[in-house]
Amino acid sequence: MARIVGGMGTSHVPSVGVAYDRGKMQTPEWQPLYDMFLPVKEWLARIDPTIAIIVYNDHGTDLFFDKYPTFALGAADYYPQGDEGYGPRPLPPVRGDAEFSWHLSEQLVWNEFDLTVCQELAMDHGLLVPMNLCWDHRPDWPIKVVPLQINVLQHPLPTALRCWKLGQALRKAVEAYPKDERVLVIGTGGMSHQLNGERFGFMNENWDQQFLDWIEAEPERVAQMTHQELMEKGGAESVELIMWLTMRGALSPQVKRIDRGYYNPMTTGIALLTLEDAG
Amino acid sequence: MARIVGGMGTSHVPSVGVAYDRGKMQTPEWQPLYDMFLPVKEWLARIDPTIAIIVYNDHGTDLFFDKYPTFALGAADYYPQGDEGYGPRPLPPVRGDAEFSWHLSEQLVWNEFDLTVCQELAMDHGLLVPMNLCWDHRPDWPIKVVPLQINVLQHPLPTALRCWKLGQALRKAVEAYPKDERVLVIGTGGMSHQLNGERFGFMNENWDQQFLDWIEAEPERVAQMTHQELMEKGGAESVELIMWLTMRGALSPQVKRIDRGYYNPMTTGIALLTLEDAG
Amino acid sequence: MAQLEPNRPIDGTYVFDWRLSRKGYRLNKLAFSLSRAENRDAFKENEEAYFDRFDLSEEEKDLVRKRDFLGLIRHGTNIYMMLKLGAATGNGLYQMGAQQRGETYQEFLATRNVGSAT
Amino acid sequence: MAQLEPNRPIDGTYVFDWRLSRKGYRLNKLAFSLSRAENRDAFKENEEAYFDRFDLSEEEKDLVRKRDFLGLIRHGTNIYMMLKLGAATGNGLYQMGAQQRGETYQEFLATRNVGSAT
Ligand SMILES: [Fe+3]
Ligand SMILES: [Fe+3]
Repeated sequence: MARIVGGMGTSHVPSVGVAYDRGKMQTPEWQPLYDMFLPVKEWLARIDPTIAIIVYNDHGTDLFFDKYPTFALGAADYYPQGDEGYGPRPLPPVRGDAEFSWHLSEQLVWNEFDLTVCQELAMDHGLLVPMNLCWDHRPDWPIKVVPLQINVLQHPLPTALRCWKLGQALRKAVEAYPKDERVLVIGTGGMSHQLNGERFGFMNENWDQQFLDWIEAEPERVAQMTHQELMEKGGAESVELIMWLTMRGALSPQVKRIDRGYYNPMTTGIALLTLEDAG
Repeated sequence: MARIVGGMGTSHVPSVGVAYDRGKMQTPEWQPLYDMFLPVKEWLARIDPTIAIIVYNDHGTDLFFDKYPTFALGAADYYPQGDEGYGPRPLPPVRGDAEFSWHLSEQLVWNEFDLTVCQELAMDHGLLVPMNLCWDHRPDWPIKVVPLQINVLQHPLPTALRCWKLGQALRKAVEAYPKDERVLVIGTGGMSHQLNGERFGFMNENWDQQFLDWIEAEPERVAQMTHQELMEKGGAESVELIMWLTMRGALSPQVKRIDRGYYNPMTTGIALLTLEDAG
Repeated sequence: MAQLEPNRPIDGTYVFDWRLSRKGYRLNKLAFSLSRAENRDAFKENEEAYFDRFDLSEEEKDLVRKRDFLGLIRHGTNIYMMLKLGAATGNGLYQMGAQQRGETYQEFLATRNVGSAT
Repeated sequence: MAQLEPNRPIDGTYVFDWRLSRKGYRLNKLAFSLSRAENRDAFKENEEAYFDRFDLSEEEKDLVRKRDFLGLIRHGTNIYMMLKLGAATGNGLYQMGAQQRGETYQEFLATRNVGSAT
């Protein structure tokens, strides 16, 4: 039987991908982030997940506003990399597990989550940057991935509460899978940041730290927040934080915190939280 | 304030579109269908809807299995006609009401229905044939339309119960719209038919009549059925009937039946049911 | 609640679930492409060259070459996608249906209530 | 429950809701198209000709011509789509951000915790 072994919340900042590709993760600017993820790699080696469900969002890479899904689940054996405007990065395709994905889609759709199921889906920094921070892609990614895309671009977005419930349903769906898989759930996005308008560059570290407290110990408080409240506190683009709720909803009510980190060099709080499931 | 004035259930058989275009609706083969819709036109003139929400399904016309949505809502001011493999039919584009559609999308998404919102969506016989039977398209369609597409092609499909709940949420969403609109809800698809395999051509008139009884007076009985049960009783493609539940869920619990008809010339039970809302 | 019961198969029925959708993905992509007139023209002009756009296996090409509609369904072609393949090869729904039933077109029409309503 | 409060606007913030998405649809379509290398080439070669593919209004064309990123945002360009327009015109996120704030690039960098982490 498959089971969830842990959860991780982490931001997905595009410039980290650039620094990674250029071998600059140990320059003074990026060393704090590099160090933040050293214990994560040890933790991952210990809990040894076989599949990662990565809750992320597309950034105008594969999805367009002609047909914009609320929740899109990847159901393929591999996911190519999209082109974010600068040509592709030197990364292999992400490995999937179509059978596991389709199992999840059956459980979730029959449990009243109205997914868009994707047999073709191209990945962008929303998923790839967290992968870069967790795993080496050479010669190939060492883990299989299920991409779960959430609309955080075009309002109406799914509510924080809905994302939380999606996580809870995801846990049940994982536990109904007959094969022995050790599943890590990653929620990406945030923290405080705003990229549009005169308020560009807005950050709020106090709120980011509060969010990290709440998502660990009192996630229902975040689940009750509206998008308006999230944007006021953290900037328009910080609504991405609703994706952390899906991760947290998939974990046991009580969790054991392993690591927590925060670094905000430029326009976004780059956070990390790793949680072990109580089973 | 907008309100729902009535509901209609009807099949959407492609050959009816062909007969319509060729002016053959009054040949012996199609006269029974033509006659079935005469009182409908009188009824429509009486209740005078300003917008029709048409719950239909795409048949491989615009949507493909690369990214297949469970529920897709049109949010445009017009919807072009797709090409079903024979070139376009002589019909004008369907007129939409983007503002009303987007209102519905906000209400539904915030109420935990995970829509795919479509600013471009091409129509096929699933929506156009019911329109042909209700309205003359010359010189232009006399009504605005909100297309609501439901996955009945690629399992997992939304459950009958989920479609029923979608209808109930749709009613609330309509009633929250500030403008005075008189809304007709049409559920299309079915009745019994099967187009794949050695069981091609399967029909079950007894079940079709039973379904018509239940959808009017005991819709919860249909809402409890599984896709397996629906397919056993009515053929693989008769799962389209779940779309009638969205229409019925949007109406008042008690309804006044206006017309009911049934004709099964070839491979599908062609049914009609018109219901007036108790308000 | 589970909506399908794989242990209760329905005779002569191929439920288009994820297994079939995966299996037939390339065939469905080909069929879907035929909803564009220019693709239909290209297909009609040179079927073999058209196959190359979709990375079909030899078995899949053969199913199309033979207009083996039951075989196509069994291989995961979705019925609504197959309708476009029918349109491009001069096979309407009822012709494809008769073939799936193992009947001639006339035999099939004779089983209908109003066989002339085609 | 309503998630947005239009009566409580956030200063200097353009929430990408349906009104903006409708308004900016053509601009977003142009920007999205630039995720393909051949389209970027075509755009760079002849911007005016490229506009014609997207049925832009004269006002919309002008916003692109002037690289008026705040104007583009106000006109409904989604920030993530605009990043592709930035990439094709040599404007990174932080350049576009500085312009939206009404600052020079250097002024903007000076407001950051680690302005060299670009
Ligand atoms: Fe993001
Ligand atoms: Fe249909």
